[in-house]
Amino acid sequence: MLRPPLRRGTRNDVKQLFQQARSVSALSLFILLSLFAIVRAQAPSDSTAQVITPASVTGLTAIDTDNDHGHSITVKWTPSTDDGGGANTVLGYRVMRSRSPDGPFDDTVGMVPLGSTKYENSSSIEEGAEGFIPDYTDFYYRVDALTGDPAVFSTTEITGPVHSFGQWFNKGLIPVLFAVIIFTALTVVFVSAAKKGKELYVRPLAGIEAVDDAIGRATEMGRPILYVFGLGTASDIATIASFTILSRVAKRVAEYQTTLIVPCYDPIVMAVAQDIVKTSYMDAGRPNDYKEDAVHFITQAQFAYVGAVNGIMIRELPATNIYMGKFYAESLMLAETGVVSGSIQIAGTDEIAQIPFFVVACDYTLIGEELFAASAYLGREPLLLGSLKAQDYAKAAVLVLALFGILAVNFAADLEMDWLVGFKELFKVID
Amino acid sequence: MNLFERFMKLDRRWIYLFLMAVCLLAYYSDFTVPTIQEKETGAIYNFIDSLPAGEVIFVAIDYDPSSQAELHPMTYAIMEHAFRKNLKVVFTALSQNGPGMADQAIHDIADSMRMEQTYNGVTFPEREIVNGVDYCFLGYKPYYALVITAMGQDFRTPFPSDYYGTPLDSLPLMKNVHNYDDISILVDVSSGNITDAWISYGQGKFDFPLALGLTGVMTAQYYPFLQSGQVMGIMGGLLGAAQYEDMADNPGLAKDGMRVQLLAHMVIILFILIGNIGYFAGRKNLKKV
Amino acid sequence: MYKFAEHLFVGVSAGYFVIILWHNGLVTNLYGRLADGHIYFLWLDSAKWWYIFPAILGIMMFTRFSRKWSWVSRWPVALYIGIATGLSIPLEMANRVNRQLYAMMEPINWGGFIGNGWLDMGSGYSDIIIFVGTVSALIYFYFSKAHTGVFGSAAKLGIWTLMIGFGASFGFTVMARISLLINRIQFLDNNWKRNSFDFDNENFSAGYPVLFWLIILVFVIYAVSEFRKYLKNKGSAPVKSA
Amino acid sequence: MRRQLPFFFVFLFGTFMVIQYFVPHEISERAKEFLLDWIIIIGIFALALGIWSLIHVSVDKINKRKPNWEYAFVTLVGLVAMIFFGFTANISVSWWTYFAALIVLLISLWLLVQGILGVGAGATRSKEKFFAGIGLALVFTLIAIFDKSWAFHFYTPEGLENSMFKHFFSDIMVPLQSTMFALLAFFISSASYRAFRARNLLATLLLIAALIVMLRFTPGPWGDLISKTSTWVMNVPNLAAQRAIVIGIGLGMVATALKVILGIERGYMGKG
Repeated sequence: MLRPPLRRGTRNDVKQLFQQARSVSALSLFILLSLFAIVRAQAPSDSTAQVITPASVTGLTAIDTDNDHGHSITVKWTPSTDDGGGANTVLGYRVMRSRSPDGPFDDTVGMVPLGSTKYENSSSIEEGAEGFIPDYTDFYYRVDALTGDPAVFSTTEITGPVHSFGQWFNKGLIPVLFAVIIFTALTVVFVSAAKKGKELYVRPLAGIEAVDDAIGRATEMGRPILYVFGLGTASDIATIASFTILSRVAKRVAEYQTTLIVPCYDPIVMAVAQDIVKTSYMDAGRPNDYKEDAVHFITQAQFAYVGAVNGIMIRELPATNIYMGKFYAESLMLAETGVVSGSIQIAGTDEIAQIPFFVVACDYTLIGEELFAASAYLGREPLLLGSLKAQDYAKAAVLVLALFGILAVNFAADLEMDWLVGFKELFKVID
Repeated sequence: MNLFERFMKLDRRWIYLFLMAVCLLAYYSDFTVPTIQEKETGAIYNFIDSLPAGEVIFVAIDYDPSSQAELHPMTYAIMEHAFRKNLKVVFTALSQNGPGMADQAIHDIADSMRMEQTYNGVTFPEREIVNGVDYCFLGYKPYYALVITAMGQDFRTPFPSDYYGTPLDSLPLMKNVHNYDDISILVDVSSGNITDAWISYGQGKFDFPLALGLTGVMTAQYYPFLQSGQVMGIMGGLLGAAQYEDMADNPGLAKDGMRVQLLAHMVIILFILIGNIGYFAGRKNLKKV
Repeated sequence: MYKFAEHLFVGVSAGYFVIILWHNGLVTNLYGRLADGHIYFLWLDSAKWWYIFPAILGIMMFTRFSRKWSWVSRWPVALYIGIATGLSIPLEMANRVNRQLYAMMEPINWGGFIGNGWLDMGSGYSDIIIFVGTVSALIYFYFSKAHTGVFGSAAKLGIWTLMIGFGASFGFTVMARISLLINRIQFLDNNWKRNSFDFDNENFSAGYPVLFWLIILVFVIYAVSEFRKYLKNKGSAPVKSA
Repeated sequence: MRRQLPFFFVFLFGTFMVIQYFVPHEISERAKEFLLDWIIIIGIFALALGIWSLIHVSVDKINKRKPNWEYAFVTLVGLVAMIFFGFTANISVSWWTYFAALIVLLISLWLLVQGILGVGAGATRSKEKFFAGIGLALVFTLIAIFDKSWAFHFYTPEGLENSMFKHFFSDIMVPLQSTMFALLAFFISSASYRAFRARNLLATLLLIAALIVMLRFTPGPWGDLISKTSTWVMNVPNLAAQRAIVIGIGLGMVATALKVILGIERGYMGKG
């Protein structure tokens, strides 16, 4: 699970790659077409005597693609009768476009294999990008049914005019909108209930309770505490949850006057962590004990970072290692080295592939969601506990809906409850 | 201090050293790992093995260097088996970086064919495999779905000439080979979704025997096609390749890898067992006290 | 020597990312957008003048060095976190909750309930095990309810499912990790053959093998020294007898 | 005001991004792109803070002669050399100018950093060091401006093609990286040796599942059975476990993000 080394550049790279791919594919399309033509030229002449043009495509329509940013038109059709049946000669379809109904239709926008019934002619929103489709500009489309012989194809009636435009709401995301609204409402309700002083029960979590003991242990042994954020940046929610945990830990550390070491992978995480630790020391009334170098940056290369943190572990022999945040392949390296240096280890991550390694190698592991609950547990503030309650109710909703859904999917048709058959589709998210 | 307790306190560096030594030993040594022979791989081997000399098989090399470690051994095993049986091979590379892979494979196999070898008790003399006579590399074209359907009409439609620029008609091998009807089996060695196109556009429309060579992770997804009969055999990951090499009695890359894998796994399992025995023995001692 | 490699690695990689981010990030994403080939006064009349805002925000980060103005450096951090959290709410809801919920509602294969042979994953009972396992594992994650009674046994089933899953994926990863080792051995093997002795090879470069073998040497020496240290400690430390 | 404004920003931009997700229109697309550029640019500026921190820690180590202080030099040299090569074009003719330039740069930077850090610590002659550093850096810059062979390239990526830059990358970073990655095989073996003990029911389940999956490599009459079982374990109980964790994490993430946007959770600003 090597993390891609450069996250920040990727979006541009992808865009570039995409553009390259477009030009490459346009070029190869041209080559393919000319190859068809060459073969055609080389073909023995007797075959031309019995040219059978395939049945043409019917029911051609072109409309603006729904739920998008515009610059896209969807062409739909009913396949030719010779597609997989009849004379069985159709190999694929070619979508042609023109600015005017009289043609010329020389703009091949796409080719799709047999059996296809639609094609989405879309472009990026950048003007000047390859194949850019301006919004509110009329286009006309034609679809050709192709055979193995490039000169033998049948064309359709022309459809159009059609123009593309952007929408203001993506209907495919309605389930997500509902989920977000309901969850926000739940959170607000329980948080305000908690504000009014309603007692909320939370079950104990071993990993959280270990944090306090671990800090005490470090104080007794006179050894430092190592807090690792992993490879997350400040834009990962796991890291943001980890910030809150650090603020609780740092406060205790400041009270007990233990040393805290926080090696960072991301500079913004470092900046935020410095603020947190500084404030915690100030709140504990010991601003002079705060050392800026306690929270320091190492490097943004995965294995160099791991090497450096392992070096710290071996040299400083921390009493406790706390790993909270996003971890990749380095999880096991850190945890195993921590065992060598004889530390108590507490870990929590939302990276599913790495949870098994922490479970195996660490003393306590916060599995997935428990990491996000940890800040509320450590703070014991009613406001934060209120949102835990909201999380639980959301889980209950998921369970009930899933149970209902699986019953509907399996039995609604047999029980002739037609209104239930489509229940599952209510939850479908379409991008 | 009894033996178990000593094991319980074993320093991890001994484990590392032991594992490294075992891996190196396995890599450089020459023993063979017996593999179980699953029927999914056996079906492919038996089919190719039963073909008479001169028949044509088709190998689609649809993977990139990133999955080379798992899939290269399959290509090598099948192609070498085919050449030793005097079968002809036509192959394509429909993934973008596939041609490099195919090129490398054919060079290595040609080298290996220059040596006399004995497989399953039969000695094959050394011979030179010739482009255009023993094999034909069609090359790469984009739009794999279209290419696959077009090849159903004639291989010449998408590939008028081969990868090296020679027109197909001038190649002796391709004289009588026009489309899927003229090949005995198609083996798709793939790491991506091109497999789906071979199943639906290729096998689904033109109905030829289709065998798959897949990466370990993908294998489970394609078992339904095996049950429905669309696919006649599947090789899954390094394990599948090793099984094929075993059946062909031609230990190669996969068996090399398997030796290390097997011994490393054995070492780890052994350590786990020792750890547990030590743990239980220690607990028993505690109870006595 | 391990320390040497470790520190060198840190320095070189940090410098590497400075350069990469400068050339591929700052120049393309900021300078490239502002400067479209002309020189402007403070770029305020540039074609994309609004890109001056993130630049100002970036510079705000440096107010951390001043005691008086350090509160300003919280603004860019606040924006950063605001954008990141806002982005993730609907995205995670869609990908992790809605889609998984949709995937849970699968028809059960009643026809092939027993399945085909030993432990068939397409069988009906497997479908039921998946569903029950997911539900009970979700119940395990309940925070505001004590794990007692029926609820407790469901949670217990949940943690069992989780543990089996963890064990399986651990076991599966062993193969991938050993493959890495094999790759490494093969690579070293080939390099040894190709780069150390094959001076006629056109790819041979004088600098490469030296540096490369230096690094290998570092690791070997480290391993040996650690072993010596270990053996020494073993002799000196009092061995407890049973 | 000073304390409240950041939280208002978080709320404002957070809410905007949530709404943006549901609006596919071109304008919202462009706004998102612009805001994501902000994140990138802020991150790059912040890297300077990170590098400053790295230098600060290293120099501090050397000044105070902490254990292993010698190695801090290695880090600093690696860092400066890499940055230097990354901004200079490939000058294959005169290698010695390279190293001369690098050494001058190192010394001037060293004096500068010592000068700056020394002022705070009250060390002697820190001012002299500081000015000497500035002087050297000035000389260096002047030569760099007027001598073409030392030319810097800040706005064109010629430095990425610099052969020393490439060598450092491919001969130090890449091999170290892959060696570290390969070491995982050892870590996984020792972890399984130490941790897979049948201590209780949960540990036993973990152990058995891992053993079954690992045993699929071993040949024998049980091979077929084991390989089927391991496929089943991977695709049935493992799938259930993963799905539950994914849903849990999703809800946890959304809850945390909501708390941040609504200002309930303020730990990330040092208040908690």
